[in-house]
Amino acid sequence: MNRLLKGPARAIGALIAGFLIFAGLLTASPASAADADPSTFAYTIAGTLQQDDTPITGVTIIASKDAEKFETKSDEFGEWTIMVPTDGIWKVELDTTTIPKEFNLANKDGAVNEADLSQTDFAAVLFKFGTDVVVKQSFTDQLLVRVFAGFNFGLMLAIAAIGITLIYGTTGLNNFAHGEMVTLGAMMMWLFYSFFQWNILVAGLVAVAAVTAFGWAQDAGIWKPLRKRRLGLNQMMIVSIGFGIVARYLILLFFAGDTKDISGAATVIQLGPIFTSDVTLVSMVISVLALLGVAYFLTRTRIGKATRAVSDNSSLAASTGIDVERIIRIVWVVAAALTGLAGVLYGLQFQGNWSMGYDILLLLFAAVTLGGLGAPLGAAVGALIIGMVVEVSTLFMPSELKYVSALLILIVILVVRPQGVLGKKQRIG
Amino acid sequence: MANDISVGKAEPGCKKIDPILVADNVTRQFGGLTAVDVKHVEIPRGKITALIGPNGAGKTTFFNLLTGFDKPNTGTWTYEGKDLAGMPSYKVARLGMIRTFQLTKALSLLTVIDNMRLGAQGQAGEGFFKAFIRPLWSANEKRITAKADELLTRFKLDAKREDYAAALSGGQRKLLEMARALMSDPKLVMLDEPMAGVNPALTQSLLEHIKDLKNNGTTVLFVEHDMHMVRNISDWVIVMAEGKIVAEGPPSQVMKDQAVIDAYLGAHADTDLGTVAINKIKVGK
Amino acid sequence: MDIIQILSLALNELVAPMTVGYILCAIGLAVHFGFTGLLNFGQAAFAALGAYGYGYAVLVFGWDLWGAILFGLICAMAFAALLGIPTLRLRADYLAIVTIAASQALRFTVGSSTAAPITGGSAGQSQFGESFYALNPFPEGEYNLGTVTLTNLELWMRVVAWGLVAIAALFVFALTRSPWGRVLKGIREDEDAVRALGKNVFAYKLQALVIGGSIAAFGGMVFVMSSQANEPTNWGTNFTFITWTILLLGGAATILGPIVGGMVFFALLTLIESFLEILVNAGLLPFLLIEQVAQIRFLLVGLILMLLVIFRPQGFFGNKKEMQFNG
Amino acid sequence: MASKTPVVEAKDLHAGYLPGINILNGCSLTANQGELIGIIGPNGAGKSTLLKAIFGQVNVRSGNILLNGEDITGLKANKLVEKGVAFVPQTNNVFPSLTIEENLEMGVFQNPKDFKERYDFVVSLFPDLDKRKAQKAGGLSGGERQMVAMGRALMVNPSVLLLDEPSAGLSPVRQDEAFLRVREVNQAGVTVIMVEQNARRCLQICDRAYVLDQGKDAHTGTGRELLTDPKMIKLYLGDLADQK
Repeated sequence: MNRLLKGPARAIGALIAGFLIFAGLLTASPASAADADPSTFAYTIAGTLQQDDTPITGVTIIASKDAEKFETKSDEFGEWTIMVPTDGIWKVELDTTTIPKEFNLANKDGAVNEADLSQTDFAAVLFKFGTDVVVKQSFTDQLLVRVFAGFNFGLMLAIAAIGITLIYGTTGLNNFAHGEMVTLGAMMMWLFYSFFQWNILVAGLVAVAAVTAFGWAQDAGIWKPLRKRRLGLNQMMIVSIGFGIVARYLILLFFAGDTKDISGAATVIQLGPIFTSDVTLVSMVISVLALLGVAYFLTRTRIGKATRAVSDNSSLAASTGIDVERIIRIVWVVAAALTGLAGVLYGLQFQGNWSMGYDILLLLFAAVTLGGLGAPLGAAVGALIIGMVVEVSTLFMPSELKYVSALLILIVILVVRPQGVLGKKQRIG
Repeated sequence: MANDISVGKAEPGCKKIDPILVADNVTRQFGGLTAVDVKHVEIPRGKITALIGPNGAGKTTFFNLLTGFDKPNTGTWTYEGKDLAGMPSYKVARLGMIRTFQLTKALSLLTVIDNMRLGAQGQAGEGFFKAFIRPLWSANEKRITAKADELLTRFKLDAKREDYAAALSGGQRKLLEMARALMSDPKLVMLDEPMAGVNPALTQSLLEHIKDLKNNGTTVLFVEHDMHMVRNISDWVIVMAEGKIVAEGPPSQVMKDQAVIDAYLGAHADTDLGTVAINKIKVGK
Repeated sequence: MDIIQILSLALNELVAPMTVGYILCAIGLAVHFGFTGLLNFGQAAFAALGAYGYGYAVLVFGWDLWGAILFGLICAMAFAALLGIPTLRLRADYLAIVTIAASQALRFTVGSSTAAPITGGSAGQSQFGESFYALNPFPEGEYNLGTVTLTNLELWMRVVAWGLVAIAALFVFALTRSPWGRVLKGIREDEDAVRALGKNVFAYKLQALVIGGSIAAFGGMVFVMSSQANEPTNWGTNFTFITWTILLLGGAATILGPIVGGMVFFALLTLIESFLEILVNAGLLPFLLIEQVAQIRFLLVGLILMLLVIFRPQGFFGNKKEMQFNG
Repeated sequence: MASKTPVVEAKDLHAGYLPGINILNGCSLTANQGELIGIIGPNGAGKSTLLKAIFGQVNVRSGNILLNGEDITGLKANKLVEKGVAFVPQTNNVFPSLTIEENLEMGVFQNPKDFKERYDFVVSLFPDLDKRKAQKAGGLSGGERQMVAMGRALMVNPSVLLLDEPSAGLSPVRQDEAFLRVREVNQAGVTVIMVEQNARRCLQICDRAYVLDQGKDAHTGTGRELLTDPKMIKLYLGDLADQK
């Protein structure tokens, strides 16, 4: 047992040492604890009140959620900002009695609006004034916007999901600590790009490299010793749950609980009805390239083929002369790199916080299950479908429930077709 | 050749004088491979029937189908005149058709005596609500325990009564599994390779137990590789090869059957591959 | 803060209603996992449904205590059946993914503003305990229990909570010692063997899921009753993971395990937290902020869970051999 | 072609899977350079176990195994492959999601430089593999899989090829093809040790055979001798056949 303890003990020792060094560096960063002073609140709702380019001054705007209420007045430029302490959906309301007589709301119910802070720490809220010139977006346009968002989200899920499925395929482990690699990727990007202000490319590469090293260390310190011990797969799964919790709260300790704005300066680009940014478009291209790279790796390179061989039948692979442990190590490194990349891209587009990876973990499982467990390219397709479902479902149901639809899909698939929609039925017995 | 089991000549699919189990047209495919393709077979009541055949002949798959552990692509079968097709395995067992497994399924972290008790049928205490009211089941539990102890003694496992089943040797687990199957007084016992992995010292006692079963009026159907055993105790032998039944009859007769010898020694083609020039036989795709 | 204070805090945690809530959930999980082998990672959902069902019956139907308890119980049982009927045929690890997904889906749903008219949305429910506290037999005043001082209502809450633990433990004890429990253990070892002996394995697994879920429903009610606040954030996956840690700490296939495991777990957490706070306040841990100490508790949950599964899967009380994982 | 130089020698092996239960009880075998050795015997006699023991997949409790005089008892599979021993398991012997070409490539994983040369050699033996090289092995029939499996094993240019029941699950015609293939491979200079259930066919093609019974080598002789030996039938069917 002592000998077996060594691996994990070394890893934990290293973690603690890293923690000490790192924490000294970051003591300046504030903890998440809510303060009474609104200027320290982490979330912002803002907007501008105008009618035909004329600013409307002195209107009272009230943001409320549950029992909490904050208000402000629009300034001489019609601009207003409210800081609020928590995330979620805030109700934003104009006090209509404070609107000057010469201005009128475009629409009677137009004084009440919503700010969705469940995914971001900043929301802009518009109130229309003047004659009712509201161009209601057509359903097709809305659908297009959602499909685009779904494709983008799905691409990011895909590169993370491929990591899960590669690990599952070669080792049989359902890795519940996978989301933390996404989080780590985003946090590293924040550290190098937003905090240290490095060049975006360098910061991204270093962030991905850091997560890759983390994946390598994880396998060397935890999973390989446990495989050697012949720990059962269900036990391994519970260990990964425990490890995920440890990693998640270490990240919380290092980086605190506030939302990290990683995006920097993005330029808005309009494509028909779709508003997007240069960052998003480049991210999508990078995701596609990464997916193509994985496909190339798996089908064209010797190691990639050996990876598939180990997934197919690891004992046959061993008797063919393939060093299975070496392949598994490579898989961990590749999976961590991809997942870290997903985290970096996710962070750049949607910002990040300490639990972001865990929040999408079940979506990743849904994607992997949909594609057939252990089938990497199936997982990519599954992820695109899940991303699409999550986004498009908001056309038909409240956006706060968008993950629920994906989880229900996961449950239904496991029940109806456990081999996945794209997977082949396995011979039983 | 005349016998007292079949109606007329012993041949694949022949009618039995008193069948307990009758199967028709049972097939099971895995992918493109047909693992089982049994046109018609009858198992004689009160006899010991051996199901033999080379590796991959489909014997265990056929067992799984008959007992509801696997679903066939086609086929019907009746046990005591009751249609069993599509019936879940636990219901099959309740009808008195109890099976054992090739790889023993002793419930390792239950004691030997609890393993035995689990084999009993009709224990009211296994119902959720009645479980709370001890008087409803304690008398029955006593009766079951007494029966279990008797069987354990018979199978020479009484010394292990309180041990976890995990602590038994491979052969002892086989014995335990068989003894457990007998707890419900089954009418038909189906044993999947009862001798596999059993220490030779124990085989004789296993054989005696199987013979005892017959003497007590139980029908036995077993899958076995060990031909010594088959010869020793079976009244009837059914031979499977490539999923089909290729021969059946009394053991002395079946063992001389050319089809059986071929099934074991190899295909019946007359060409001697040792002398064929390699390029003569064209190998198709 | 001195040592006496810390110890009394820890002692208080030992018997606190929150501890009891987790203990009840862990007893339910012992039925699921310890005795039947079901990998349920959605225990939070069962507890949440107990709490929400109770709160809804009181706040919306205006029912009295007993009716509300029954309603909470029925909600959890219905969820167990809904979840169990399609999923109990799945492989053990699939069941884990389905249960965790279902519990998350449930939490998102009850916490949404869409469901707010029924569940109170993200604010949850509050002030639903009147009929419970009305039954309090203890005269008003303060009660000194060793180093811990409780109000009469706090005392009442604890007495009821521990009464429930006693009942649940006896209930599970009776069940597992019965032939019914024997079938469950058989299923844990090998489903097919039990099937071949004529037992309806599916029905037993479903019963086990419902029973364990019902005990968890009581756990959920106890959990929210002392503060009379039921918020959706209570029922995240951390709730489930803490329950697992408690169970594995004590011993999965035991009755005393979840109880002692829960007490030790929370006492230990409090002790560690307090000591860390002392160290931080004394300036000995310059890299830690005092607010971060609370986060360390979850870190410890994860660490304990990992180490237990690797090095001592049988926990405090488990038989050396009785607790192994399948697969 | 076959010489008297021993390549593989197994001496007095005791081995088994479960603690306390030996499947092999003192089993010995010698394969000389260039020989085609058959291992036959009734089901459960320990034939596959003997092969797996040689390939280090079963725990050998006593006795040892020599390869060209060097002790290889207990060596890991990838080490054995390096030393020129290749093994074709009875079932699950191809990578179903890999194409035929990729399956062959895996055979030469340790020495990718040799791929071209070995590939040409293997497809000269099995021309069909080249014609269908882009097809996934999972979609092949049993006989085709057997061919892929054998081809994959030959990619390493093995000096010894261990075959576990190459005819298992094949129809009689396909079985005959498989046996001819084995003979061809052997004639290409590879020492082959083959476990077979189809005893007659096996004896027809092999130089020498060992008959196993209850974990021991009960009998040995050339294929021809055994083929005509009445004891053979007895070993397979017990002494039942004699009984009236």
